[in-house]
Amino acid sequence: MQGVIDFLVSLNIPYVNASVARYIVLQVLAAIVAVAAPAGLIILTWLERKIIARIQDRLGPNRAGPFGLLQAIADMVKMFTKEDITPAKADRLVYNIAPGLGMFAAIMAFAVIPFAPGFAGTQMNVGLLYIVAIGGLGTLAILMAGWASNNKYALLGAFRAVAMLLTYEIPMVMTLVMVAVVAGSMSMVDVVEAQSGMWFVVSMPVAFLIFFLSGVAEVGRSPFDLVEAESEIIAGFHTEYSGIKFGMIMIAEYVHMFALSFFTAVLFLGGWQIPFIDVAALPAPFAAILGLISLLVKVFFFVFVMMWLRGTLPRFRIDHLLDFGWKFLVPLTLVLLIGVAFVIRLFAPGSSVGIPVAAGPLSGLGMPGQVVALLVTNLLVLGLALVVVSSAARRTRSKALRAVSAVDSPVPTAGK
Amino acid sequence: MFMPSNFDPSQIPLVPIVFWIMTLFTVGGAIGVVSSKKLFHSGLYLVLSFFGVAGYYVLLSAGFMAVVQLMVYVGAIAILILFAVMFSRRPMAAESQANRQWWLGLPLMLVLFVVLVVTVGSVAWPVSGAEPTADTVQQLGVAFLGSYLIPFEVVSVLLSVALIGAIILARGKVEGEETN
Amino acid sequence: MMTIPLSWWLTVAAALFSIGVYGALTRKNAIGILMSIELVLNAVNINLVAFWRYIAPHDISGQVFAIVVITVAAAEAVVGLALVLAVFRRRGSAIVEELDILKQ
Amino acid sequence: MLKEFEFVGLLGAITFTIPFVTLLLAWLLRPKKPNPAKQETYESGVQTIGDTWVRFKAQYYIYALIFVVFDIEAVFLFPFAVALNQLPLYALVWAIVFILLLFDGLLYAWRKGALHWT
Repeated sequence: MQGVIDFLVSLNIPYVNASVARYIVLQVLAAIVAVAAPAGLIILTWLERKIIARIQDRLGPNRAGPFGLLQAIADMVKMFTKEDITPAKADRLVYNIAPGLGMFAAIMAFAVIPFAPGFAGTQMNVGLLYIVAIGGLGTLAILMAGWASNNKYALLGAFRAVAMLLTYEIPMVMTLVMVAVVAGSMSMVDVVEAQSGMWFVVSMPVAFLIFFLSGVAEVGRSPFDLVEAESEIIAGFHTEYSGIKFGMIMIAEYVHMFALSFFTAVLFLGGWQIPFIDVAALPAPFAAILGLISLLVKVFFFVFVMMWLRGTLPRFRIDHLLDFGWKFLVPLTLVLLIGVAFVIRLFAPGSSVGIPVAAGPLSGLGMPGQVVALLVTNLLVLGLALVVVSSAARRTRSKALRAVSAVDSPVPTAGK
Repeated sequence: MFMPSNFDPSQIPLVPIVFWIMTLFTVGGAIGVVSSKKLFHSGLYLVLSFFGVAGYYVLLSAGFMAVVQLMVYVGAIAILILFAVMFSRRPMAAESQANRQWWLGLPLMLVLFVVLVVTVGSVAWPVSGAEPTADTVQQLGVAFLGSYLIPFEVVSVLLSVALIGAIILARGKVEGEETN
Repeated sequence: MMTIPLSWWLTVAAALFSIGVYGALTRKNAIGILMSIELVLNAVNINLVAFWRYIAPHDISGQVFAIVVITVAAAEAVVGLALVLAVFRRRGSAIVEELDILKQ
Repeated sequence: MLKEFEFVGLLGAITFTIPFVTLLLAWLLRPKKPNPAKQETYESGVQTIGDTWVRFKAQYYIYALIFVVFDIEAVFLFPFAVALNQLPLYALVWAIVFILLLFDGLLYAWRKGALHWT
């Protein structure tokens, strides 16, 4: 980015000094992000339809344009030209604000992503929390939409959605804390740089899985799509929306999904890093292009995984879903967080800045030791959790069995 | 072009402009909270006000506070309040939300405001020109587990007590609960 | 950055505080009162962070206090709203003036 | 600090206009023929009965409540996470106590059946 700024300054355009050039570059980057994020929808919907069709042994869209590539554009035209019905009983203002707010929240999430070495809109040192904070706006938009529609299905859908979003936000935040612990910083740029030695997906596979799972739930996609379970509550919180406002809700959902893929790639798969190649050390234009391509490959991998999940898995039931979140993921992440913090502290180098702190007892083992220790911790915690869960399940099952047999034979069999 | 030759966009008074926009959000939202007739709208105005305060924190170089404001107030407390609003009866009834003493409250509020402003104006604040250090988050962490260790632990006790108390209160069983 | 004098922040906070107090005094519904109290706590936080920024930017205490205030506000909201719900269930109303069981 | 949020502001300004542009464009393009039947609340063709804005299950509220508490916990854990390498070992023990105290609250809710979906 600095290179582009220097180039602009070197052109000697009147008025363009270093600070103007910086603003221009930032503004252009912002414009690209703000337009590209929703425009990615065109590719995403096409991909989704094609992939789901493949899974279901169909062809998918194949009429509009070559391979149906223009299908999404046809859809957009349709959305724009459909009549937009506002229910007479709706709370008009809130009803109209909600889709816009959802879209705003989804696009704003892109602000903190480092796209390539040196190409990040901001190096904000609270980047990880920013993701969570902006996600909260999306939750609010869903609640507003469901409420303002004045429709029972919409309200019920909104309640379900919000309960689910809140439930899965906690494991997500806790995995973000783990990332911050290992990277020693909350800035996304620092997180990517901390992964130059080893991607976090290798050292913390369980944290990665939890993050991705709860992320899919946050986006509200299948198998966590009971937000809009068609067969149960029509379409959930956007039952009453039609025309472009429905389109905006859809755009928000896809942008959100896109953003989640970006976050997963940046936080756990090293962002723009490529294994065995030091991207940042390459000459500037190559570094930027190669970095961006590397990031996009990872992003589309996760997009594909999400579509795959949608094509294969049935929907959760709401009580199972909430139980899974509260009774499994939350305790698991808390225990895992304690373990990760402990390992990192043991391997921490000493510091003499401010209050002098002694090095951790294992700091001599260096980076490889830390990676192995983190991996072992992750697997141990997961193993422990599975043992606990399976024993609990066995207990419940045998209790249920006993209850059944007690009903079958009211007279208990005497003695052994 | 009307631009002077030494035009520098970094000289645009961006900070005051953002300040006034955020003031519009904060104070406007606050007035909405206390004057809106529908309780649900009050809750949404409250969100607007919180959002403005988050903007203030950014201007005050407290990025962490800004994000925490968004995350805790908008993402959690506002949702909780809106849930509670939905729980109460006739949340959308457009009836006056003010009680009988509102005419007393108004002058009281104005007097309070004037007194506060006069106080603010009469004190010579020992403003220091220093810039904050870059990484406030790290400082916060060191403070919480160093000189503020006891508040830190007390906070967790407070939170778990609040959680337990609130669950006991919210779970009081009542017949005829709708199960939808 | 320091183009805004400290007194502006304090004035805005004072305005927010006064509005919050007005709301707490005059709202009928208990949830409305809680919202107004949140406004008051936000005003306090603006003051704390402004003092931190302008008077002691190297001493993080201002932000520590502000975060503790946020925590207390959250605990207050959690318990307060649960209380409102409990009262609402028993008495079928969240209007404070109608809660006069002690008078009878 | 302000520099760090500049990009957020710029992006926010652009993003803020996008919904308005979209709505305006759609407003120009779409037909506008409202009628009472169209504007009825949609309930699969059945006339809607009663008020929508009724009381709902307390369970949703309890989840929101636990969520708020854990959200605050995260606010305290992030500075701890970032400062971990600047802290002595005993500070880690205190942080673990902090986490366990809140975990305790969750366990209580669990034992009392507050997490049980009825």
